[in-house]
Amino acid sequence: MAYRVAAGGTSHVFADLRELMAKATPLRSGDQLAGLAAGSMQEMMAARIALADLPLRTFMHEALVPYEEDEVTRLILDTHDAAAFAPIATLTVGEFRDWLCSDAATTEVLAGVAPGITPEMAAAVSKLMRNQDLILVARKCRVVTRFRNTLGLPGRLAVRLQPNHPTDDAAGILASTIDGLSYGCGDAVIGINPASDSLGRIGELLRLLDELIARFDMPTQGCILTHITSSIALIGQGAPVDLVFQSVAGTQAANSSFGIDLSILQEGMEAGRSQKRGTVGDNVMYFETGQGAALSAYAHHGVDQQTLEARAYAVCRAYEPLLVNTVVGFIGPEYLYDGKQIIRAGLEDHFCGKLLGVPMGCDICYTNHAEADQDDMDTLLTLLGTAGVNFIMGVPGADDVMLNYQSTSFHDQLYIREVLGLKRAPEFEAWLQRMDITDVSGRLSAKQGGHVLLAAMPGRAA
Amino acid sequence: MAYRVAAGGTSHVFADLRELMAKATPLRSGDQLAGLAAGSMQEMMAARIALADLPLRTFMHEALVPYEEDEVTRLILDTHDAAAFAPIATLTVGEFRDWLCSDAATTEVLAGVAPGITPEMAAAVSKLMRNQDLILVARKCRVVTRFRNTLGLPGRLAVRLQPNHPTDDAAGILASTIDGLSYGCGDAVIGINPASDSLGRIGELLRLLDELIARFDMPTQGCILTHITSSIALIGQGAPVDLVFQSVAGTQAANSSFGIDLSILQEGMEAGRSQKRGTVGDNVMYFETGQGAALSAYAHHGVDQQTLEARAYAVCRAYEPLLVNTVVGFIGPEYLYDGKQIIRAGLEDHFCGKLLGVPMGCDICYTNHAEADQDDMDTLLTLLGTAGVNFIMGVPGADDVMLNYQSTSFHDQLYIREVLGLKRAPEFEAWLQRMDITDVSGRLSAKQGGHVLLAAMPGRAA
Amino acid sequence: MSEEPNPGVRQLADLARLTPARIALGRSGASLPTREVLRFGMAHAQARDAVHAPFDADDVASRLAELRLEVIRVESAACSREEYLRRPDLGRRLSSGSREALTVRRGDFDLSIVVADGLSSTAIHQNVVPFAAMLLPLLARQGLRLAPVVVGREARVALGDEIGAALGARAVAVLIGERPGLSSPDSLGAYLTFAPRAGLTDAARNCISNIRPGGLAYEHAAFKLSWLIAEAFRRSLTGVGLKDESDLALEADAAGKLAISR
Amino acid sequence: MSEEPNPGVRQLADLARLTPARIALGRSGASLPTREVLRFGMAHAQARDAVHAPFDADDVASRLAELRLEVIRVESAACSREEYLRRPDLGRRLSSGSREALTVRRGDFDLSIVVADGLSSTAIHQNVVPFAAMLLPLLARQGLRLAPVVVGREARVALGDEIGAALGARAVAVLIGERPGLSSPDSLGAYLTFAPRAGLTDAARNCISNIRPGGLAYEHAAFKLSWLIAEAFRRSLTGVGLKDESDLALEADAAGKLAISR
Ligand code: B12
Ligand code: B12
Repeated sequence: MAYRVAAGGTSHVFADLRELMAKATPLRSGDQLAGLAAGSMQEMMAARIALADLPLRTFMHEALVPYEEDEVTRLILDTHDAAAFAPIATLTVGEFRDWLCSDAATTEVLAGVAPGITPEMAAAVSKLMRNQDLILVARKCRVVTRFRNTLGLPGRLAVRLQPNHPTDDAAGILASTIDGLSYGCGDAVIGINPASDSLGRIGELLRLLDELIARFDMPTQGCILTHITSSIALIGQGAPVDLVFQSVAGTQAANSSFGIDLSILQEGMEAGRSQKRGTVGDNVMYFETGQGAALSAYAHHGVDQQTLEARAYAVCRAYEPLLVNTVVGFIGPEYLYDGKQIIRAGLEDHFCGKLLGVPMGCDICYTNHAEADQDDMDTLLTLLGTAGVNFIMGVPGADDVMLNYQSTSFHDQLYIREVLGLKRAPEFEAWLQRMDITDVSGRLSAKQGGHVLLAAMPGRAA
Repeated sequence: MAYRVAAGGTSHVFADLRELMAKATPLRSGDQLAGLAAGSMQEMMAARIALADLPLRTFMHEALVPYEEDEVTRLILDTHDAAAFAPIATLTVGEFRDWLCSDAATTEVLAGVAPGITPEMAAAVSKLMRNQDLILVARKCRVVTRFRNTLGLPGRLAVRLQPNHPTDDAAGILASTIDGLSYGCGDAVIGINPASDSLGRIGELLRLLDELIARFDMPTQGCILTHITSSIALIGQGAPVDLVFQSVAGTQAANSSFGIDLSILQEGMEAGRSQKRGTVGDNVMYFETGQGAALSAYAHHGVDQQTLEARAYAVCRAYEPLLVNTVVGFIGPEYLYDGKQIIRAGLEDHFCGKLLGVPMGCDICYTNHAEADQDDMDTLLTLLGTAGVNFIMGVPGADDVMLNYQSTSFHDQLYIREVLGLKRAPEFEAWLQRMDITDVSGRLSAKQGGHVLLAAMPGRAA
Repeated sequence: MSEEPNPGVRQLADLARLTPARIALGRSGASLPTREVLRFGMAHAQARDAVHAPFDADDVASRLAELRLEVIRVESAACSREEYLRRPDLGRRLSSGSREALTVRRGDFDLSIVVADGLSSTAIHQNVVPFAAMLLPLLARQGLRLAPVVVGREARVALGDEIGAALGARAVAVLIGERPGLSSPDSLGAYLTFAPRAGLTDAARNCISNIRPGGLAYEHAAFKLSWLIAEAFRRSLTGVGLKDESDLALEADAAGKLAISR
Repeated sequence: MSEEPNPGVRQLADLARLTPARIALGRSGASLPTREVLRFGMAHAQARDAVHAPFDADDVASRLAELRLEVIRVESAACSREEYLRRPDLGRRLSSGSREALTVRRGDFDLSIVVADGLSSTAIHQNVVPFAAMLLPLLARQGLRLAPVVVGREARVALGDEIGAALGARAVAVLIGERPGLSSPDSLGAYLTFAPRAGLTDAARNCISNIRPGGLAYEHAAFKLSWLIAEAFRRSLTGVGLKDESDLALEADAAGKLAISR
């Protein structure tokens, strides 16, 4: 169905819902690359005006990616919770925004409607929202998950400790991990991206983390971010896998370019849960996403990249993840050109994820081929901290020496805690105090737990 | 004196301190226009590396704008407080940054050193600081001022109500004012930019505000932002002037292009104080500034625009202002090209002003010829809210229908209060509750004080 | 779904008729209602376009000629709109060709009128001819010798200084497109400078702003400008030293039944 | 003036020798010390330049020729670095001239080696020749028929698919400059694809990453790649279905005293 709107003295026509959604999106290089972006600001506003009048219900019968061709669409529509949808069923997209901003949409109410919201609805409404709306509404959404600690509580922010090393060297990884712990990082997960794809090497890394966590009785979880099929194989071999990781995208074809489908994810979740390694909960999945992945695999079906990103969250949602991380500026300028586009995408991703009931974190990051710098990251960090993001990354000095990009650092999380008063996961917070890494207020103690942690290094004693 | 530094495998030479300061500045269009900007990122970093090693003392004997030619330089050096400077006198610029970030630099300590800091020192150190540093340190600086209420207290944010009208129509101005008050705006000042330069018309506007404030016994102040010489003339004529306004810049020549010099400012302050209209204090001056004004008047002396901006704050500081407002994106893209440059400049301005002990607010704004939009403003608003800015603007719908630019709106201040928990000036807060505009928590009441305020419109009763 | 306005709020809405400002917008929680977010966004898209709307100098010149004005066309040193936006210094200088064209027209003039696109050619297209029509009779009454009217492209206010000096005029009045606002893409400004010459600062000028149907009416603006011109010649200055007291004159005028031309 | 490190913190500093990662940086309050802010900023400035460092394909080709390899030079459909960065699709397609040049060289090859600038020509300049020197003997031991080595400019990984297909190779190994990091502007990646043809996705490849002196040593990387090639031919696939178990082979190798070439 075509959408017509007379606005700003001109009349605009959008051939179908896909085009309407794409043209309503704030400008970004990925949609331009795909040939989907609005040609002018006026056209963009006309699309938004038309989109505002669209009943939310439309998304229930007009699929952007065909139901027959795509298992993600089937997942979204087949698991849609009509009862949860009921309170918002009569709204248009524009009215949905008003409702979300209103005092009626409390934390509890939002949690109730989440299972009734499809990713397309979330993406659509986000296109009508200013940055401040994305922050204000996301802040009201709370998604709490548990494995060995409790993540996502209000007033708290967790950090993934990311101690990558270009050759997966155990001592090097431990050194980064201890440094990060001494800054109070690691409650979200201690998660290593392995340079190697070798099962043997990955097994060793799993044991390294397992022993470290056990030695200090740390209320946190470890993860090796290898392909899910490797994690499944390793669980089969008896390796100690806390969290099962996988990168996911918003279409079946894109997931297939990642070498996965929904049944593999299901298998991964079951394999993870079968180990019963969680102590306070069994959210065993860790997913990563990021705008651009589908287009990069020519698997975008003419849909804008943000809508596809929201669909990735619907994939995540089905597997009750502990952590979902949008690695927002990771791929490069072909999808998000500069700091401004990265900042906007980070806020959209976080908002859409939270609205859908997904425990969103954000890898606030950029690459050296993008037009961005640390100032942009400071900005996005402050915005997402205000928006109540569940977790961020802790990369030594913000420089990932293996993945070759810049993220947030151990220091960055100190900054955001300082200015916004954000605390760590409660179990981890108590542990840090026991270890004399922080004082009771959560600020680093003078020692930063130096002595005790160093004992973990081979050949050193406390 | 030339500065040499070998960095990044190349050796860089900077002819003098002016060049060093300019090349160390984050890229902005105004410095490019002036031919002062660094030619590459590496050159910029080299300049910062050299600047970090510069003793702060250098600025005491090497003036960027010659002492003989410029009364602003004379003001800065002649009123420098050596005792206040003592605790930081031995530091380099780089060490100054470390000290500012450290726990040693508490709110009290920072207030103590402020009179010892020159604008050049503040500008220099800000060039080494990331956005997050500018926020973190500014947040620790507190500058409290008083006229009919108390501004700048921690956890509080005030708003200038800006009810401009293209023909200075009294009813139109009142309508905007009442609307703004009903959103709880106006504690910083109710300040009108008059379209007209006519003394008669300005006198009428002064009486309009005076009557409104008196009628409701509002603990706030009014201001007509006309040229200071007009305000002085009107005080002479017995018009009720609360605050004396003037735009100022960082060099004598730039001020002279504004038709002012320091003695006129002194005269304005004395005229303002002579009226004794303040109830809780006698900070009677309201200044506005903004990067680019000096270059625009060819009065920049080869100095970068941010350093000149900091010098404008030293001008302000001398007259114990109630409010200093950097109208950051007001002039246009020739000085600050896009959202990124506006955001950075806003943070720098706020930081430098606060460090110098000036009660900084920010007109978070952009023009239609700049590459910026409301998203950038939401971003800067959130950052400055976190940084503890003293006040922002409240313009109906963010659209100034007379000055032709976009600023922050009555709604924007509600947003930032909501997400950061910021309160209004205490006296005004109490008044809003008495008027049933807000409830005890500071949130708008259902009525928003509608009935009562409307009584102020000619021809209407409560 | 934005919250229902209560009686107080509804009464506030009545106020909206009193001003073009965006008041009584309502709210959804702390936020602008969607309706207003969209209205604002579209206005912004249009205002951005207005900055780049091409200047139809031909049309302006021919309509001015209909008022029996001689017109000279000039260009600033800025070669394109992009350059104009980034290089205000170039917008304040004449292109060398234009400088020559003016020098040959040097004469003994009281006033040079300059029509400049500035940041809004729309403002010029819409307002400059009707405004000039109001202004000319008042100037005639003062018996001023007018230089040929100069229509300048990619021009800033200070371009008038060089133009006035080149033509040998005792004063210059620059009618320029003010930067476009969201609600007023068509606002005209008038800047008066006595003894114009390159290198003057804004402290040496007077300004009348917001001339347009939704702002200061042509008639009033013309009266103010002619008053300022008369005072400038009487006191041999413009700028901060000269305050606009035309209101008093207007009242006196009205009292003396010297009605301004309608 | 950054706070004095206490003993615990000082011991942490010893750890820094164990990794190139930026650890034990110290802190000023919650913030990075100035020294580190500057070091980081300079590294960023240099890494940005590395993305744009021109690719010296001539030099690479002639040094490869010294290893007695025949070299063909190709270009992707991206015409400039700017276009390459914004249009990854063009970096995955051959320019039409290059396509023809390859088609005429079609043959019965086992493996096509593609050397591609990717996002870091520095990585290629520094690493590809020594890496190839380690790799070639291992491939020779497998008795593989090598297609001429293709050196490609403005190339993405998937360009190998079209190259391999055009040359008629059973598999393609793309040696490509990984995006430059702050501390590693010179990292080489190797991507292996069995039965290459345009339209394959990354699920159909295997990857060996971080090949450089500070990362995975040439020798180990060469062993891994040759192991993956052998397995790919044995099982007729690459991609998620093929897991890197070269470590086991390496141990077996070592046990059997079949020391890998040094
Ligand atoms: C960018 C990147 C991605 C992006 C790629 C999207 C894009 N359009 O660029 C995203 C985020 C989607 C991604 C996903 C994954 N990646 Co990846 N990725 C990288 C990274 C950081 C840079 C690659 C690069 O510079 N390429 C060179 C440029 C010039 O060429 P290009 O044509 O633009 O790049 C293509 C390839 O890099 C390819 N690609 C990216 N990752 C992977 C992984 C594998 C196994 C393969 C075969 C191809 C592949 O995608 C790009 C587009 O086609 C590298 C780390 C590094 N230092 O190189 C890791 C890296 C290559 N990825 C890795 C992994 C494990 C994955 C995942 C399998 C993770 C997961 N569990 O799902 C997924 C799925 C990959 C797939 N089959 O598609 C590992 C590979 C380990 C190994 N030795 O096999 C690396 C080394 C990082 C790591 N250690 O975790 N990745
Ligand atoms: C931008 C602007 C400024 C900028 C100018 C810097 C710059 N490089 O552009 C800054 C912030 C420095 C400024 C300062 C002041 N401004 Co001013 N400014 C404007 C604004 C918003 C837009 C002007 C515009 O679009 N010009 C057209 C462009 C195309 O030409 P331009 O050559 O780039 O513009 C030049 C002139 O506009 C000039 N200028 C700017 N303001 C003023 C004020 C006066 C009295 C004069 C003579 C010239 C002047 O500066 C520019 C650069 O030379 C107008 C409002 C409007 N709607 O027009 C107010 C406006 C013109 N300014 C006004 C005032 C009062 C001032 C101040 C006197 C305030 C004060 N108390 O100090 C000062 C000092 C001005 C001076 N003598 O230099 C009033 C004038 C009222 C009147 N009828 O006289 C206006 C109408 C706004 C208002 N109502 O408050 N201003």
